[in-house]
Amino acid sequence: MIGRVPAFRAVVLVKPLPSVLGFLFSAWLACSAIAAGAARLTIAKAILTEDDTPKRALVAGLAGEGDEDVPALLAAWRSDQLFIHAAADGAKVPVQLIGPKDAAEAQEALRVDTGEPLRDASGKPLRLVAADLTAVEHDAALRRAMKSVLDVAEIAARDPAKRRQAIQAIGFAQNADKLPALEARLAIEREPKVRLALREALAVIRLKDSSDDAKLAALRELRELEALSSYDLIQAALKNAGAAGQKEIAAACRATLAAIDRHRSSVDFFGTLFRSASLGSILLIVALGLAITFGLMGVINMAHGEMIAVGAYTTYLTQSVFGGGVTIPCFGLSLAIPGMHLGGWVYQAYFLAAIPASFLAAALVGIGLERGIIRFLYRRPLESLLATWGVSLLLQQTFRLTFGANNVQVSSPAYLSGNWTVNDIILGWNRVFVIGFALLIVFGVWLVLTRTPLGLLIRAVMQNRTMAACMGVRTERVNMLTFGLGSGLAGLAGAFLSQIGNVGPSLGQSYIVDAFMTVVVGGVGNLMGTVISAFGIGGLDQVLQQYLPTWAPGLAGFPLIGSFLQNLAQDSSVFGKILVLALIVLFLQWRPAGLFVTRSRSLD
Amino acid sequence: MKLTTLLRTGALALGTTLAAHAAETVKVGVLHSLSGTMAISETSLRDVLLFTFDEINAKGGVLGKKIEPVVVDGASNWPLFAEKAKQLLEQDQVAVTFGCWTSVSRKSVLPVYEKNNGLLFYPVQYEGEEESQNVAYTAEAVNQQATPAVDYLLAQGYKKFYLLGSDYVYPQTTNLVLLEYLLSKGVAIENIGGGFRKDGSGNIISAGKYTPFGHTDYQQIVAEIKQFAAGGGAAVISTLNGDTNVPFFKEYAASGLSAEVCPVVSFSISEDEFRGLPADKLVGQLGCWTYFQSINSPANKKFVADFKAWLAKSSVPGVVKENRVTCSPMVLSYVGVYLWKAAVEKAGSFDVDKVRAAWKSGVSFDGPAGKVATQKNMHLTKNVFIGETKADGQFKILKSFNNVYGEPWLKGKFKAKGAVATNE
Amino acid sequence: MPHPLLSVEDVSKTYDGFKAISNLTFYLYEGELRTVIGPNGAGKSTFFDLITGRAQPDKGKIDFGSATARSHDLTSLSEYEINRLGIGRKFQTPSVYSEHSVWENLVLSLRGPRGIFASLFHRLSSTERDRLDDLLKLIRLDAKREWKAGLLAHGEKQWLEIGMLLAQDPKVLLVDEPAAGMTDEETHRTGELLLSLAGRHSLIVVEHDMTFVRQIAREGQVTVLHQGSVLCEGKFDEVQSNPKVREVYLGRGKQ
Amino acid sequence: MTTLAPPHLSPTRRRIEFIVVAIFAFLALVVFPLLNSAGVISHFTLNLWGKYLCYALLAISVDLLWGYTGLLSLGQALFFALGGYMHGMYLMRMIGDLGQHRKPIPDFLVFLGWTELPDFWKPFSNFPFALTMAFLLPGLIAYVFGFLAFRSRIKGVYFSILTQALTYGTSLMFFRNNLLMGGNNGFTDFKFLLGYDLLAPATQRGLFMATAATLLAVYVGCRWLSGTKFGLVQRAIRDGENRVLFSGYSTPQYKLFIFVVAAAIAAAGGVLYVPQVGIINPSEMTPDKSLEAVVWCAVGGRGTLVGPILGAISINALKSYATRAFPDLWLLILGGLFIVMVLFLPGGLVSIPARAKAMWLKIRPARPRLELPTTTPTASAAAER
Repeated sequence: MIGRVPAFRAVVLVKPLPSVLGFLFSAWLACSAIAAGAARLTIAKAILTEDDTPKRALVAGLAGEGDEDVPALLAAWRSDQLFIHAAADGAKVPVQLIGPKDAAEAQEALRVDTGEPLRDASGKPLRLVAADLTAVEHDAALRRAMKSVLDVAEIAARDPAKRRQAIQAIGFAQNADKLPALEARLAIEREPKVRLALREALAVIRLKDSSDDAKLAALRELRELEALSSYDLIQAALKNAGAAGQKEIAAACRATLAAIDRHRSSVDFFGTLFRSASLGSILLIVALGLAITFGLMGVINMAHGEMIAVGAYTTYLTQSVFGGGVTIPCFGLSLAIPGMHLGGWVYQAYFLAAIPASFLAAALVGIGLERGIIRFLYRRPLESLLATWGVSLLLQQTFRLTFGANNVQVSSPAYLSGNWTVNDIILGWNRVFVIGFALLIVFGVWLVLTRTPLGLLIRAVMQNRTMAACMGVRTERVNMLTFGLGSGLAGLAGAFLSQIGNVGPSLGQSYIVDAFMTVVVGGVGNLMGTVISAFGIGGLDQVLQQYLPTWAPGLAGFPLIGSFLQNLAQDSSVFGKILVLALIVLFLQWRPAGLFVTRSRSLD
Repeated sequence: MKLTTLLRTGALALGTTLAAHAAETVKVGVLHSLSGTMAISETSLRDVLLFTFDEINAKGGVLGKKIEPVVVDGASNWPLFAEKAKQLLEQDQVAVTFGCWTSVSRKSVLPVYEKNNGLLFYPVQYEGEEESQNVAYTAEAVNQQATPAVDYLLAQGYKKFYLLGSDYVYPQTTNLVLLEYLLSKGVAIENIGGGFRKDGSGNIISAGKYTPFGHTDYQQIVAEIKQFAAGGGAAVISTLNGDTNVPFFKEYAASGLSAEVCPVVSFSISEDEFRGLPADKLVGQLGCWTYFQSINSPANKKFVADFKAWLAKSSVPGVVKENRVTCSPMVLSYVGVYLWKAAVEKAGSFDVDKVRAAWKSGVSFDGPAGKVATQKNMHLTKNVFIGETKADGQFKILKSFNNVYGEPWLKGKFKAKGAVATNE
Repeated sequence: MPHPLLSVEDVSKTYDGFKAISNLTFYLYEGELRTVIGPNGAGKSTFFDLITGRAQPDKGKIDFGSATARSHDLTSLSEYEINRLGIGRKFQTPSVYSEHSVWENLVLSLRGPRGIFASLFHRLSSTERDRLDDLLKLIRLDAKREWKAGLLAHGEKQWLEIGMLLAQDPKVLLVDEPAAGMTDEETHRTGELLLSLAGRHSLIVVEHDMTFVRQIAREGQVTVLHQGSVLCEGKFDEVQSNPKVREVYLGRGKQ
Repeated sequence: MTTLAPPHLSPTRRRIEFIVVAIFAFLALVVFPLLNSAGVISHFTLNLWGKYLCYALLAISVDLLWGYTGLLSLGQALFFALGGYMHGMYLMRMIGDLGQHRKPIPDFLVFLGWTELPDFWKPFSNFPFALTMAFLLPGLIAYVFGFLAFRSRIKGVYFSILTQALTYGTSLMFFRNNLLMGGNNGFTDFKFLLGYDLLAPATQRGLFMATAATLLAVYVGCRWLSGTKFGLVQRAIRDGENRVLFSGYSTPQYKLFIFVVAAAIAAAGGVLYVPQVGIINPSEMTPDKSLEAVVWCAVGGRGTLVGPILGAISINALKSYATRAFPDLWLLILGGLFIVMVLFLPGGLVSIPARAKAMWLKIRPARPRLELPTTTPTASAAAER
């Protein structure tokens, strides 16, 4: 339905123009309209066809049908609303169930072949129960066939993203029959991105054209478009041209491929930049809390990772409370947490509520930890490492017994799913959000530390606990609040990580080493250093991941350990990490106390 | 306090002679990780095993003896697995052990079982290339999971395959087998993504992209897949291990890839792992197992209902009662116990050699996924199903292959087609 | 003019923008006892840090060596190398090994090879024992030789550290506020000890206590540091009457 | 910072320690093996204790650095595992063609498509070579890393975190299958050691005795070391590195030396560990394992030589027991125990007698006490700081 209205509007728009194209298009539409009534019959026949291949052929044949029932029926098919009703006489009748369910769960049934209500022998409309019927099967290949049918309708869809997808799908199919429809659309399309997609699709289809000139023109077009997605098809064209000895075309193919390669390397470059920023911001949010508890307070908090997990689990609980509630095992007690059964955007807003909630939850756990254990260990920092490691084991097993050993499901709200694609570079919204928020949190922490009375007290106590105490500062309280702040920040990190990775009992373990490295490289006790080191390490890691495989052969020339390095470089995701660790050790040679040194003149 | 525990453990470990155990019970070991990284998957197997024992005991046990489970925690620590296996065999003298998930845990206990002539039932899909006389492999062999899935994808018209896995022996071996298999089916080598590593003489020794356990950053790999799939007709074959699937699929969805653009067939995501995954992002992705909870048969419905009823009244500490599902490794544990029972009863003895002989002579069991039958090579013949994921965390079964023979030795079995395959 | 044993020439050192030492020039001659005074933050500790290799100057040179011996550039050497050349340092706050006994503290400091294998297979010779016994008597800790150093009183720790310094038998002794925390009697005795060392050793003593300074600077020169450079140098009386010194240092002391 | 260790023992304590150690040495070297061959002690138990003793070696290596030199290394498990890996390579070669694939090269190489042995594997068929490498490689890594770290004066927490990064990075490397060191599965299924059947009780008994003897030798060596002037310097570095530096000792060299020695001790533990447990894989070198070893040391009592041994044995015995008795709750028990120990018994298990004595003296009606500072319970020194 959606697809049809603008399509007609398009016709209206085009008609007054003395354009051949417009005429062609309306003629094409008219042609398909003749076949209108047949569409339902075709679908019904397809449903009843047992064999996969003819079934797919029947469905594919629907392409270009103007019948407005086609998209609706295919959509119903894909979403399991079509069923097979075995009539009393044994005949199988495909039906569509529509309308609300009554008390007996029954719904109104429409015959697929006619669109009329299904009637029993006496002519009375039948109501059927979905659970009693066999749903009409569909597999991935069939769905793709349906999709290509729907794509034609969707090239006029209201949503530009949908239009684009549909157009690309048509292009890949390289079916010359679709050219008129695409050309007509190109004449009226305003959205630049969709126009690009249209030009690409047209060019790709024309690669199959029998005329050499058309092929060359198409290649020129693709070269100008730097179309990544056509790469394989151009390669195929190159192969064909090579086989047929068409040197000119082969050369054009090669030139186009080279242009696309160049474009690809620039996409890789900018993509790497973005990914660096994204990884950096993740390192930053996991390390920021630690920069306070470890950097400022000197507590080696091995349970920092578990504070992150507390935040992530809080996000999970918040989501559940906004949704349908949840029952957690909680040491075998089966604790039921009621839900508010919200829907729509209110439910989607759960994440906004989860942000402060996870901060608070982790801060409270942190304060408990500080009061219960850490305050006895300020004079013994290395022992705080051991005690907090004990806490970390304890918390992990507690998570397991409270929420179950499995990971829990945290879904992303709509505003954090999806991406922007700028010039083929993918910018995931969740990533963009994390980058933005990381910077915001850093700014917030900076404000707290420099612009509030609490910040002043924190800095005073951290610089000289005894002195501050003598000056009448309630150091106990400040310690407690500082640790709470650091833990709360870890909780925030947990909320964000839930959008990117696992939420499970060992969540924290994956980040703890990285977090410590980030703080150490940045220079203990310096927030700015942490920020720079987070982005530095993130960038280094991504750059190495991206480019190591290309450098691998070069590494082989390294004396003695060359082949070993080359072997390593092939697993770039691991080697990048190892290399970063090695570089950090070397970096500390140069700056033993990290990027920013907090100098003190006192003797150890 | 500390001292007394120490003395107690010391005394225990020093090994006072074992009291003869009661004649009415038979001790059965359960060796899974209940803590550490693998607890995520293995605790469910412990649960289903305890359920199965209760079910069998309620019907009179095995050869008139009640099963007495000895549950130990391998703690995702492989030397500890070996130690616990020794403890089960040498101290508790269990008749049989059900356990292990990872290949490394199996490899770690294998010498212990071979030395003590014990019997281990291993329930989780694995890489094959092994055939111990002391292990009953109820697990899926590669040809009961990976190759049928590829057959299905080829039939659906996919032309390009990206191989992605966690870096351990199961994905590595599976991908090498798949590489040979794909080449034998005429897929061109340039249409197999993920990269290859060659040895000095140019033989491919590793195919596909690998990430370490616990890897969290899939940005780069997904960008690569996106480019790989840009031309359409591509599928990802994933042997990523449970935990890393979440960041992978979140990244996958965020980059705009979906099952319709480029489906992912995963061999390590069952219904149980699905509980921790963002289901809405996975709709339409594929799975291949020898059991799905959605199998529409009375036997399966009864199994699921009985298991849930058992969970509801269970008082075993650490058993999670909420949102439970059943999955292939669980069912393979379940049928494992029944096959052992059948073999014991056929042999008329708990003696390992006799039980093994009974197994080899062929026993079968009608389980939730249909009939499973033992083979001479210690593996099972069973039905294979391909399904696609739904938003409710279940699989919709798309295709099934009946009575697939479990073949552990697959490498080098498939020969590449001589002709150079071209793009059609 | 004899050749200086230690020459510090035009040395500067900056910490985070703060000029701790600026264009300092200073010479120490063999057998001399030099007293250095100066208000807080005048750069006395940094001065010692630069000589002992704890900090490197931003510019300038520090040379060590007599007319006869080879001269060494101290700026490129590390602490232990400088110490091995014969420059010993006593810290402002007593720095002894608190978990070791008094005896062990001295054993560790005793002059001798410092290498790993030397210390693995080291056995005290009878001359070394005798020397340690003498030292213990000198610093009056003979009766407490088995005591853990951490349990000593503050003044005793100061003495122990002086003893450790003497055990090293260095050419130059850098002594930072030796009298802090001592009774008047102990202070006096310390002064006597330092005076007795002059001649055989060269000493630089940093001190605040003016009575003490007066005692030890009877004959030697006094250097006044201010804002990282030498304000003036001379006999105690001259310095004391210098108006600039009175203004920056003694003047403040009267407040 | 770390001061709880008694720097030297009083004659009575020295005598008590000597007697205790002698008794245990006699038990481990003579009595247990005899009882085992007589069937009184099961092979399982003996094997288990063999494993504990290997862990004790690891704990001593941690203590030598932490308790005696003030260097908290969170990377000792790396050296332990590397020692194990090098020995494991030899053991893998000794499997011959008895592996699952019946090929003359290790199974995992067959998996990976190798048809012949990679070059670097070849010399490992030779036991002396493998044994040399088992000490050389960890020693070399310790030397290079230590050289860099100590030269640039990385100390305290920085040192701990860097060693953690070192072991983490190396474990990532070993998890890779393409390193050709068995990947995640590591090495397993060993069959022969120097021609003896590894799984035979007599071989295992021999390994147990070898472990006990090594532990005894390491103990005696460390006891000697702590009595030399080197030992004095070592502890002086722990208590005041600057003073040592200004006394003319090159502390970087001293630290480097002890770091390499500790790596070798850990490696010895690994060498003996692998044939006894039958597997070595990269999870043995993850940061967690090193932390565990530190905890054994802390629980037993650091800065003493008996402490780490006691800690390693007791924690692991508790773990063996609890993973069987409370499979769900043992982590809670263990985690709680660490916290309680750190908070309330910082001197570890070995400080219990002294504490009990102090308590007893308090309860007992006052009696004039002799001023004996050297034997004052070390807690007083701790309280001072």
